[in-house]
Amino acid sequence: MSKVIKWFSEGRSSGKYTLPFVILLLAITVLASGANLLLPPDSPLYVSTYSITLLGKYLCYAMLALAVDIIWGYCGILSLGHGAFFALGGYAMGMYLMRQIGDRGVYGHPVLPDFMVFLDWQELPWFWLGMDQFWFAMIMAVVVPGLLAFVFGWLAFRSRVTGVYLSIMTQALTYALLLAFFRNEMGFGGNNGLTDFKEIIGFDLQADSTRVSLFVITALMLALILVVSQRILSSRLGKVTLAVRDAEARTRFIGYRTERYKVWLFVYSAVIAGVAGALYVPQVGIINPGEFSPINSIEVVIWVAVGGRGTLIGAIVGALLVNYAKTRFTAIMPDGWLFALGALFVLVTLFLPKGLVGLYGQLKSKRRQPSGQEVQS
Amino acid sequence: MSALDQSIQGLRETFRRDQVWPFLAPEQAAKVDVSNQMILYVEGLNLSFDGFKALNDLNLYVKDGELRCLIGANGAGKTTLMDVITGKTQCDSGTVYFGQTHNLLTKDEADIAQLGIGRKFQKPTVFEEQTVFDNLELSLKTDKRVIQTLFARLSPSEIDRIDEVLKIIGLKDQRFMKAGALSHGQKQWLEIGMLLVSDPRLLLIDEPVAGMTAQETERTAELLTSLAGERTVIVVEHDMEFVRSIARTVTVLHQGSVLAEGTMDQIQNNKDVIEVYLGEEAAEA
Amino acid sequence: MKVLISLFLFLSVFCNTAAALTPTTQGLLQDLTEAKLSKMPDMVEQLETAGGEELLPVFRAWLEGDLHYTRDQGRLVVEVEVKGEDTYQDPFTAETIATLTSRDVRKIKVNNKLRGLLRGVIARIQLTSKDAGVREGAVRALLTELDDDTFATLESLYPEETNSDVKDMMSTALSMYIAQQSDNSVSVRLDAIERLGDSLENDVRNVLVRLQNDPAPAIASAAEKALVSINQQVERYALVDQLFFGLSLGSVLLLASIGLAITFGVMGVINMAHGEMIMLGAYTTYVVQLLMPNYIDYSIIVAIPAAFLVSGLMGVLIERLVICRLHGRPLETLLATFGISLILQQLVRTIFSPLNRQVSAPSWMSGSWDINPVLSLTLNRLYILAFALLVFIALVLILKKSSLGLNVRAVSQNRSMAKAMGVKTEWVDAMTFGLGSGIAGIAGVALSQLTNVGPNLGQAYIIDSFMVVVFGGVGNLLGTLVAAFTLGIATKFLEPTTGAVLAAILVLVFIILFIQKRPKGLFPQKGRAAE
Amino acid sequence: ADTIKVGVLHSLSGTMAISETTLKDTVLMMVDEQNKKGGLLGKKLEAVVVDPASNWPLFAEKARELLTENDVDVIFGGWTSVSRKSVLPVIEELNGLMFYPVQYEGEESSKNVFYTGAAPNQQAIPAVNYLKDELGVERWVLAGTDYVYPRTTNKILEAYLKDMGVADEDIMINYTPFGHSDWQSIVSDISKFGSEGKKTAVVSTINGDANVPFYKELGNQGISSEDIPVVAFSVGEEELSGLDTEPLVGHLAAWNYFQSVETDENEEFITKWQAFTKNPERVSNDPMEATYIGFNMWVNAVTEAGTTDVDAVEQAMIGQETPNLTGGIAVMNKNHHLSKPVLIGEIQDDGQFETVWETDGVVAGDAWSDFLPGSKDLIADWTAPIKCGNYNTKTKTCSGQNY
Amino acid sequence: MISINNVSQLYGGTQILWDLNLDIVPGSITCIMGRNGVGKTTLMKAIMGLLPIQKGEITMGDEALHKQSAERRAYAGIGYVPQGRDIFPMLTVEENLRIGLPVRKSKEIPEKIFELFPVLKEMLHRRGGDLSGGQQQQLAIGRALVLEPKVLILDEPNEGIQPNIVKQIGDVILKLNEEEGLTVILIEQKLGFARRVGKEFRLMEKGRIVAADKMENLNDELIKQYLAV
Ligand SMILES: Nc1ncnc2c1ncn2[C@@H]1O[C@H](COP(=O)(O)OP(=O)(O)OP(=O)(O)O)[C@@H](O)[C@H]1O
Ligand SMILES: Nc1ncnc2c1ncn2[C@@H]1O[C@H](COP(=O)(O)OP(=O)(O)OP(=O)(O)O)[C@@H](O)[C@H]1O
Ligand SMILES: NC(N)=O
Ligand SMILES: [Mg+2]
Ligand SMILES: [Mg+2]
Repeated sequence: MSKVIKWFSEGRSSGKYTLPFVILLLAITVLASGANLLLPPDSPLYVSTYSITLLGKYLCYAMLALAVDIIWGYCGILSLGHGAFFALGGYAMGMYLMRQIGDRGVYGHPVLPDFMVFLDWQELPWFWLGMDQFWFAMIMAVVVPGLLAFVFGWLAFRSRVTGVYLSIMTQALTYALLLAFFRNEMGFGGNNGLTDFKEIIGFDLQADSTRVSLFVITALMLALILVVSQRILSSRLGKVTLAVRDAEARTRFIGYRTERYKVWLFVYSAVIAGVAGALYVPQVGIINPGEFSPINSIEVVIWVAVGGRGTLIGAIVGALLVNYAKTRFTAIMPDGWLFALGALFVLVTLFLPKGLVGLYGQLKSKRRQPSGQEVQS
Repeated sequence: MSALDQSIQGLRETFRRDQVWPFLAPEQAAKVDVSNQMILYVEGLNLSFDGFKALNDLNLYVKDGELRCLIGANGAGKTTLMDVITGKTQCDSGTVYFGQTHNLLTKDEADIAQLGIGRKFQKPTVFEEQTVFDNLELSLKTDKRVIQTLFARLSPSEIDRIDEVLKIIGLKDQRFMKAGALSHGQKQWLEIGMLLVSDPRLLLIDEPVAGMTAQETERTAELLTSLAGERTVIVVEHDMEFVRSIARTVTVLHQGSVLAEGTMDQIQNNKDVIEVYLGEEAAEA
Repeated sequence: MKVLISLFLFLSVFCNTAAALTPTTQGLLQDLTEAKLSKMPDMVEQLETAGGEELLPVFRAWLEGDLHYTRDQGRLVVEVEVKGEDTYQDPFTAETIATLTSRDVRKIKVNNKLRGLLRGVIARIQLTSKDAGVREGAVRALLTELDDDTFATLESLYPEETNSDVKDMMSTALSMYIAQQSDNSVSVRLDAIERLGDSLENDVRNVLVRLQNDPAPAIASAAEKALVSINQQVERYALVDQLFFGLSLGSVLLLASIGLAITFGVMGVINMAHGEMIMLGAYTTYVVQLLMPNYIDYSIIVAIPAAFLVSGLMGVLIERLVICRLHGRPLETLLATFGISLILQQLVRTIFSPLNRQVSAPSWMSGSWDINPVLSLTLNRLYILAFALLVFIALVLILKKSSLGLNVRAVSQNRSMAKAMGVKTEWVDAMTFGLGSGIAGIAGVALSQLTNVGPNLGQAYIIDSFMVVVFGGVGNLLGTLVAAFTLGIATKFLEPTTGAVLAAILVLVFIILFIQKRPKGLFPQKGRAAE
Repeated sequence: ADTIKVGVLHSLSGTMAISETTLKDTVLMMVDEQNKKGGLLGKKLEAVVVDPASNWPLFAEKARELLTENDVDVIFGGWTSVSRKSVLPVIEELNGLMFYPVQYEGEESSKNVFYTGAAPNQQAIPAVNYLKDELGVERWVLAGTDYVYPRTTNKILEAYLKDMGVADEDIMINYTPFGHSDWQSIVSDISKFGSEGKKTAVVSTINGDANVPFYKELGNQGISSEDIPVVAFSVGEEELSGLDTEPLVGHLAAWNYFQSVETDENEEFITKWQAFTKNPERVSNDPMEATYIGFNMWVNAVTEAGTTDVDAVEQAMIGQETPNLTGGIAVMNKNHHLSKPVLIGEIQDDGQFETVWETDGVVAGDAWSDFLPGSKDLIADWTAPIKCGNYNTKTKTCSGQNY
Repeated sequence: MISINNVSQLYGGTQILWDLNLDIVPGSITCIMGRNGVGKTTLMKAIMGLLPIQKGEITMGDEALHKQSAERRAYAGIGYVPQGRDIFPMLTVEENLRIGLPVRKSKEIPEKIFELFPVLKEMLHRRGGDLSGGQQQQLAIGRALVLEPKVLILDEPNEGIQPNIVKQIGDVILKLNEEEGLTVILIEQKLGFARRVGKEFRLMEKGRIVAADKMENLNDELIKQYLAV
């Protein structure tokens, strides 16, 4: 234990913005939660449950973006299929929540979820067994994405699949899962997915207190993952990761088995995505195959790029900002918001090559000296 | 049927009790058996690319502690030979042994590097996005497994070692500069530095003085001479002056096989070598 | 009173124009204008017995849904489209009644049941047509409706028939009938079955299937034997069919991805707006059709260059405004082009509405090439297959024979060195991106013939396109070709056993596993530099 | 509030925008009309439009936004079943009111939702009866997109057909992915299946986007409506407007409304619609009528209840009667589903449907199918004393209510 | 021929060239020398237009080069052989050579190039990236010569070249200079070669030209001051 603490304390030097950021994040979480639970709804400072849930969702997305940034920004693995791990985590949670409904489904079946009853299934498929236990479901929420990432990564990285080939493979992976989960025979509720959840470990999902708790847990989880990730990436392993990103072959020649580094980082990232998915589902109330859609995964990559790739905080900021923009835009200009969002992406790419977080550094160096950039590559 | 047998056999292989799975096996720094004074055996190496023979029945033996110069015309196969030794390229036939026991052809790049074979590339390749210091830290001779790397900490002696090397390669002032911002010659030095900190048994050095000034060339020569003895060094270089200043044994490659081998004097007076490589003038000098 | 007057008027009109019609027929036709849909089948029969050949134009127009009657007089007229306008003609004299507009007439209803009946009637009338093709079609149409009367008619027509195809068809029909009559002697029936043995007609097969259960064992076994040989042939053709499906799916994939093979494969731009370039091409086809409503058959020919220009220019615009600022940042092109694709989608939604637009098929692309009763290749697919290959060849020629091909590769490999060698990199980039986009536009023209022309068109193809390019090996046009056809054929051969959904999944899994074996696609870039 | 807010929850972007934008416009038109008539309860109506972008979780989020941030009094929205399923918990939690205007698979009845589209027994079963009785169909192809609505509908139909003595080998079931665009082999399979001597028909539950390529392929392979008629449940005037219908004449659709039905109400509605959209060619379709009926019923119910309070309006809704656009009167039943007439139409070359058959009176929508073993015994009844969306008539229990 | 006035250049925040002045004598071979990292390559890239300069001007004859794009400069008659060769790796040797043809509006690769570097003819259909380092260097020079430039910039052309070819390259440079009056700018570290080939020398330190003279006058003192480590 003390070893672990020591290890963490050493990492503080790098990532100097992490701690302030975590403090800010937790402060906002506490304030928002308090404003929701303690203030009367007509108070001007009241934060509605809608906002809390929305924030909770954004934080899950931020966690997913973080996962993508870890492998893309730091290790150069562009995954266009991270939504798959997110969705798998989500399904694990969804299955648990589904089982919690028990005999309160519309058909009143003691064991089978509604969609199985009405498709005339006779018994619970084997992969649903144990999902009524919270701990088991949570283990599955990290093990399944992790295992898939391990198998996929083991195959791909060992065969030295890289670059766009890898990206397109991840896309194929999530696309195949999308199609598979659409199939009703798969036993995951087909296109409708899993929904109509009632409670989580005994707490009513519709209660404000439960929602606030979920939000707070998400924030804590995000903070924890951020700190751990920051520490990992500032260790020597982080340096190896960057080395792999920039010159993988060279890294091998100094004795690192780069494929193992990549596999484990990929698994770590997938597990984070799985956790994000598991936290996402009870807050939005539904999980369905749409989450596997390749376009969703591409969007995550875009959040990261908007925020600033290669900085963990950038990924979080990007996810929060783009999603906030989406929420605002869709409400303000339902017919034209895609113009605004599209333009945002184009403009960020053109004028903020290092993303929003990079803007800070850009302004700083601007002030110092006008730069002469190299024309070539 | 035989497919079934095979798979059963394969399964048995997989679960043999006297062996551990490769990913569980401890990666100890293996001992190099040099009881015969030889550290590198290259025999009958052949390699062709789309019909072009880059290596042609090549044989090469290098003694432990030797400083061997490898010269030869552009395209003779020197870099390719290093590629094969370091596991970058698979050869068509032949054997490469490191010491008596390590068959390098069955190993991959990381394995070979961990055995203690270090390499400097013809075109300097460093980790451009990281500082000079980090480049060196990554190259340290350490346990390179994932978990160990995660919890690795720089020991004072390692820091000293890095400082020492920084001094040798003249990049003390650039230690926290990104390697990508170094000039060509500085990158050459950094790469040499990365080799030095990794403390290898066998150094394969491809054209170290390309783009260096005369004085730097001299310094490099000194450095390499001092390394030999304890370590084995194979240097590829076209700068004859430099070769002459360090060489004890010189091997000349031509069209993928050894054309001549001997002392610098012997080589310089070898007709064939003069014809295909040195040219009249250089031989005179 | 009014009724009487109109009846009088009606009759007088009829007397003028169609004196040949008997009063019964005229009466029936008059009733037709007031009949309920449910009564109409009876009337068809009555009309057939009463009228016959002279009613053919009426039957035909009815079948096509073109038969109308005037609201005021109840006079029968046929709707004909002349230069995009509906005009009305007298069914018997074909003279145009200029005063009538669509407001003055009502349609005589027709439904599926009636269509079936009308087809039979027309076929029977057409048995004596002068056109051999028509006669053959008529006999074929009667195969399912053989009864004593038709048999007798066919039997009497058979000896006089001169055209061998028609004669064969008649013989098939007669044999079918004979074989089924259990009161015929077994040997006569066996002969008939023998004659049926090499026919691929569906109806023949159905008859034979039924005859397998015939009480006469000789008949049953003969039928079985005949069926076996027929089925063997059918299966062979089914394979050809499947191959064709695979090739044509492949050609669609090829068209969709070939533009991307340039913008992504050669230039290295991760072009998420590629699908929208296809979409623009499809919308261009639509607009061209709107602009030349009377020349639908030719509009598609015009649409090809038009779509190339529209998408190509859009590509040049995108390149000049956005991509050119992202050199050396390939991953960022993903972000920017994704933004552009959102904008373009919303743009067509705003301009053309979110609804699908209607693009009609030119008549020369409709229908199919019937090789035999079990093998027919749809013409539009054939054209698209040929078109895809043509586009491919043209592209290869452009890239191989013009300096553009060499320059673009040089630029993508080392931009600044290419500049130093005097290559006008900006121009090359713009042209290449324009070319890739233009080709995507052309693909849109082809796809408009197969699928929805709507704002989501591009999204439907973007993933497949990337998959094809990567599977084939980035930067290798031939790879794209092979990959497209491989995936097309694989899908189509899987589909019958697994269903479409599982086939799609299996193909994806196959690609994933294949890439493990060949991490750089089917045709990898070789050499030191590719590592 | 000085206005009554009407939430509009239809996708304006993404894959479903094709279908749903029309419904958004319909609601806007109805709101306009109502305001011209002086509003409701003396207040103006105000439409609040959001875009859930064909993203299902976003439907839930936007529903919450409408109910808690915008305080809307009613929501008109949804198209796909999954969007409705996603919204459902939110609507129930916040006790909102929603009108869902699309034909769907049934097996649901929520206190907070009124289903103005058709249930399977108002579309699928009558269509099959028509094919069997009028066209003498003996073999059946059940082709659908692979999701819940087609799966359920086909399950019901399969059970129904087997009850009627149709043999297993005379039923072919085929599912395709969303947006499937390569129909060559399936259409060719159907054509083979249909050429084996028995009259064959296709019952299509193929989803919107996949229909155009499907029908184009039918046309190209020359499968005419006399050979193998296709009856579709998701193809309306709007879908046909993206198609050249010449080769499709005679194929069928079953709906509760066709634009071509000639009644005064319909004519007026279409005129207004075309004026509203400033497009004289604009077509109308069944979900629009469902929206129209739902809206009018809501207006009446609010008027009757004198408030927009959800519980009051909900009770006032039951028993509401509103004229259909196709004639006759639609009635809101205790199970929150409508009684409506069922029409079967044939596609014409102008992209319209010609009604070839209709039920004598209206058919009451069934929340729970009589042909599924799990739901045979369930009924929905939102009046006292049952007040339950899934009341088991055997065990006399009500399960799974969230309130 | 080429004159450079007060040119400054920065990478990001760090200035590399400082108000640099340099005159290239027409028809001469000017050898630019200096330690690693003093900015020689940077200067050449600036002349070629591959790096933007912050201020100053570069002229050739009366053309203001600094206002033109790199490709215009190629048309104006500058040939560039970069340090590190920068061969187009996936193009064949032939294609590498063909790239420059449009500049001279010709269709065929001048035979002269194969006379100078016979190995290129042998390797004509192999990918440029597959060649050995030395072969690539020859290709790079050949490629620049296709442009038939008036000024040829050679950035350490002998790096990694076998001795007899180094000699040969020297001969080629001299020959082109003498027979065709080609102006050559040569960056070279090896004194021997520089002395043999160069006619003028310029010494660089920290982004400035610190000494300029005829090659004969390059003495040990200068060497010690500016080239020794
Ligand atoms: N991947 C490859 N594909 C094709 N040919 C190759 C490949 N790698 C090397 N070659 C060829 O093999 C030959 C030997 O190349 P190598 O780089 O080993 O020469 P070298 O002796 O190092 O020359 P130099 O002194 O110029 O560096 C060359 O002709 C080269 O073209
Ligand atoms: N891309 C870059 N970004 C930042 N700094 C750079 C970059 N390239 C070069 N430099 C810096 O500019 C300085 C000059 O580099 P340059 O390559 O011009 O040196 P050089 O004189 O050619 O040296 P060498 O003899 O080693 O080739 C070096 O100190 C280097 O660190
Ligand atoms: N409810 C439907 N059609 O999805
Ligand atoms: Mg070499
Ligand atoms: Mg340099």
